Amino acid sequence: MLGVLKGLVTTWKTHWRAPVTVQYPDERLPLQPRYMGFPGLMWDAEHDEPFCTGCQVCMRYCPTGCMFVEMKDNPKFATGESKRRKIVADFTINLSRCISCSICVEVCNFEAIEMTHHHERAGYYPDQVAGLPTLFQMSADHRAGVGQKPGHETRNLL
Amino acid sequence: MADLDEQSQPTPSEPAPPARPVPARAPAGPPPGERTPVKPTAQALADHLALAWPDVEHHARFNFGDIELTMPAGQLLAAVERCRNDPALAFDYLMCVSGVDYETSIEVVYHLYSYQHHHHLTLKVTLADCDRPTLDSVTAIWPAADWHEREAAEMLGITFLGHPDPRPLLLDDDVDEHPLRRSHQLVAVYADRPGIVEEPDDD
Amino acid sequence: MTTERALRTVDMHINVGPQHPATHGVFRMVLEVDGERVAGCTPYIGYLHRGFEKLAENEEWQEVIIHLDRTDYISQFNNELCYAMGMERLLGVEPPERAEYARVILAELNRIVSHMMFYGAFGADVGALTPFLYAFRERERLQRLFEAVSGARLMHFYFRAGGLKEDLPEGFADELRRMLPAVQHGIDECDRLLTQNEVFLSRTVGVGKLAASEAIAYGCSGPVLRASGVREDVRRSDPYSLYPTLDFDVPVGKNGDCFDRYWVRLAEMRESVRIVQQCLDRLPEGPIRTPVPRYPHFRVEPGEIYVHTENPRGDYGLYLVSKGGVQPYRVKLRSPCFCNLMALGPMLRDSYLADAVVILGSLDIVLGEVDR
Amino acid sequence: MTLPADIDALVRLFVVANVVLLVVLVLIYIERKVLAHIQQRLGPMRTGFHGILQTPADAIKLLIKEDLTPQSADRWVFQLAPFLVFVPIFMMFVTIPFTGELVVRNLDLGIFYLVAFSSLHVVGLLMAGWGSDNKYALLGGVRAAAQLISFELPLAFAILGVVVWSGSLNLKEIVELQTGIPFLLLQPLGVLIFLVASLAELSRTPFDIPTAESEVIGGPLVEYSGMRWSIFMLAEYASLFATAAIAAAIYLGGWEWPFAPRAGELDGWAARLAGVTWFVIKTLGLIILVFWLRGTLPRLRIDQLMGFAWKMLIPFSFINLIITAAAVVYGGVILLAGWLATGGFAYAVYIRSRR
Repeated sequence: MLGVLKGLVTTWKTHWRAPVTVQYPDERLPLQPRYMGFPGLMWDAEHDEPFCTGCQVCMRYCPTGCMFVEMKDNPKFATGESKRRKIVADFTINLSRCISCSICVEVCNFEAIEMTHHHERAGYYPDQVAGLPTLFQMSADHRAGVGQKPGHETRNLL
Repeated sequence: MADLDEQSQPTPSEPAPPARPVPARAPAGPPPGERTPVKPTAQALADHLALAWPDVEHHARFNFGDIELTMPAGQLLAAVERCRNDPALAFDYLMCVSGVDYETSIEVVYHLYSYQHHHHLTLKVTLADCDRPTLDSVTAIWPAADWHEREAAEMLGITFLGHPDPRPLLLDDDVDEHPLRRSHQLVAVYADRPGIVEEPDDD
Repeated sequence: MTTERALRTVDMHINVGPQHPATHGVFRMVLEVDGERVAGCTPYIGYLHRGFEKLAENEEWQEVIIHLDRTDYISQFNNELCYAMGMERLLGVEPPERAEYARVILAELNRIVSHMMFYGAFGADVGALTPFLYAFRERERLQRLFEAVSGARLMHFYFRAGGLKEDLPEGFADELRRMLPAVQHGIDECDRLLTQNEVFLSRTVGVGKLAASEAIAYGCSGPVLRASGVREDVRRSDPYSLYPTLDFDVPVGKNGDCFDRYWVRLAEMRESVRIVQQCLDRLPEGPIRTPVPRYPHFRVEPGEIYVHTENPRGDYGLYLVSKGGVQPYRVKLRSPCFCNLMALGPMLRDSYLADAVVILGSLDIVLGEVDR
Repeated sequence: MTLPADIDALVRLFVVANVVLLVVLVLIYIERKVLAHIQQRLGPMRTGFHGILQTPADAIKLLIKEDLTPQSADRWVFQLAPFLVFVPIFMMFVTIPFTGELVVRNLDLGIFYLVAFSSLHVVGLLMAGWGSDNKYALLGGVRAAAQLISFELPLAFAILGVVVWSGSLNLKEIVELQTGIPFLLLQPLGVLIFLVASLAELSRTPFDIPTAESEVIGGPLVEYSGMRWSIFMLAEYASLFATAAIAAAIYLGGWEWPFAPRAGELDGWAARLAGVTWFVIKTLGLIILVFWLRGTLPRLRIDQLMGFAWKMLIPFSFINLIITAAAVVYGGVILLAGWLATGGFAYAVYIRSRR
């Protein structure tokens, strides 16, 4: 009976402690600065265009094949506004497939993609695909919320 | 992924990736496994094997400090029985059975360990016949080989003679391919591009 | 004669899993029961088979780490450590000292997390509700620390050939120093709740006995083997990383029953706390990565290696074959649960149906690793 | 104002039936909250203030859910089973006294009646297990039959101790005998055996073997859904309430102890209110004890459980009965031996668990 009593005392004591759970959608536990959610594309404010040139290296390395990237000639290069000869034409990430592994961030040569804190993208469709505007917006939101510098040290380490 | 690389080569106009210093490679010489100093237990084991195994046809070498024996398939049962029962060897723990498809041949690798003498041994068997690789089962000596052999059988198509329960283990019963053969190609995952569904969301 | 025929009974086959609350994932076994007594057991695995070994052959050396996270998805740092060590030995590089310490700290914390998971699930298997929640409360502390370190709570992708992905976050050591007493206290509380409980004892003591000889024959490793009384730990018998310099004990059971397997894991958590404490005291400053070539140039010389580490579940081994390319030629995972699970049949002999659940729980399988 | 006897009984039954339904809803809420706080969780929080409407919402959900019957089930047996579980348990409330007056009918053979009805619902569980045509349900049903029948004996013998000491089977008289000392102090071994045996009768942790989640996934209930499932739940919590009320009456002095209204101090509604309050507090305390045990203990195995019933509880309940009988004949001091026997019981449990 002694062990049972010991257990009862333990549960009795914890009963008076504050609960450790939170009411999820109303209340959230803070994310750590390095948290890796889904990837987003960064915006080069200086040239008013994305950093991404559409080189497809992330697409090739993506282990789940959830990315699709297309490249086009940069119209701003012709006018001399930008040094990027090529620019991303289309960039889609199937967020239902993305496993937030950060390989795309680490292989990117242009530091154009980053892991944002967005992670609540559960949806009703099996193919929840984010296109360019969403990806830019995700990155912008992330930047506004956390203020990580573009040159975060995690990139290019694979 | 190598073949995919060629399909999706970046267009030539892509800016070259910034050059990064590539650290010097390790100096050329013997393969990395033989550069590691030999463990004392492995040296003792090698001495014993040289004395006691003249009748088993084998080729020995040191790999990462441990001894590794390569032998033809016919010698396997005699060798493993001796490994298990010779008191100086006493390999009671079969750590791993791996099959490797080298395209021209198939190799089955046994990693052994002795709780008594604390030494490791790697046994390798090369099967030349890639179409119908056949090997004796070691389950009678080490029950631990049971699932390992079933797995190798379905993944690489090796037939283990005398295995008590040769059903497929991980794959469905009706899979007739051997996925871990080098000739088995993975389907390119992004062959079909999904349509864009921009979800109406708040961000 | 007639009465004999009339009273003849037929053993009933019960399909347990893959969607049974006690099978810890998608394990399935068909139990042959005579009333409540188990007469036979046929395990079926493969419901979570993802072909990790084939995927690894099609990916770059370092990318494979993400798949290793997903094999034993409760002790990711330990898996990564094993693979990173394999790559380093093939490359002939050594990680810097700080990286070594960080790896050992994280791997040992991961051991605590993993054993906590065991504690909770085992509690649920013997029918107690609360241990699961206590265990997750304790896990959560460390999971948040892991999130701060690697950016992910589970799939870390943090250890690389030659070191770490990035340095430990600022204030990591202080935070962990503050946290360790709480972790210790949490372990003690879990201990108090269950270990001396008469109901728990009567459910576990003497149940599912596995003799040392049988455990060795079936290739069991880790706590399952040690509970049977074999003092065998890869950290001691084939030392790697910093373990030769660290002071810790290897807890060993006597009877090889479910209680011993539980007790060994509980004791290992305490040892892990000790190891982390020692590493924290010595954690040096300095670089965290020995330079190795970056991704398009990362090549490993031809060779092959079998590398194994002591994971929370046992002897986690990787057989890596390189042909000098950017991709591994063959990766074979020797998964400890896979081998421990082979001993399930002999352990279930002459047990009760309720024991079958407890025995399976005491093996602490992770189906991601069994099926790969 | 007095109603005719038949009408009066019907009105009382109606009131009791509704009170039981309401109490079940409250009990489920309390259980969820108690368990949650034991586990440092919040429990239901969203429906109403601190989730207070969660159980009514769940009840409505269950009522409007589809009532499924497996195709291969034994239809009549399957569909009738929940009612055969619920009705006997509900019948127990006929004679459970909330105060001396708040009772449907105070029977002279009240305890006999209660013990008789508390053992009937095993038929329903066995029918549910058989009728479902599911191996898990069958195992659960058979487990339930074995367990409930075995634990009837120690339960009845533990209550017999009280009956022998008080010399009555009438619950009201038993309660009124406890104005000074509750039987809790006179029958410690009886209380312990009663608690353990009634936990087993109720299939609550650590004896929730028939419905063990991790072994037989709900046992007899595995194929039930919607309405019929909720009747099982209703029966479970109603019997918990009934058992706690009986325990409060026969061991804790019901509405009398410790502040029995002296003659003339309180009368009429005030006395009744005080009585009901005492009764509810005691019952609730016992129920929370059951929930607390559920939050702490693992589950026994069926053979250990049967061994416990036949080798531990029944012999010790005989000892209790003998001690009580001796006390009736030779004087109340002998009841102190009950405390010694309780110590012996605890020690025997300790020894058994370490074998």
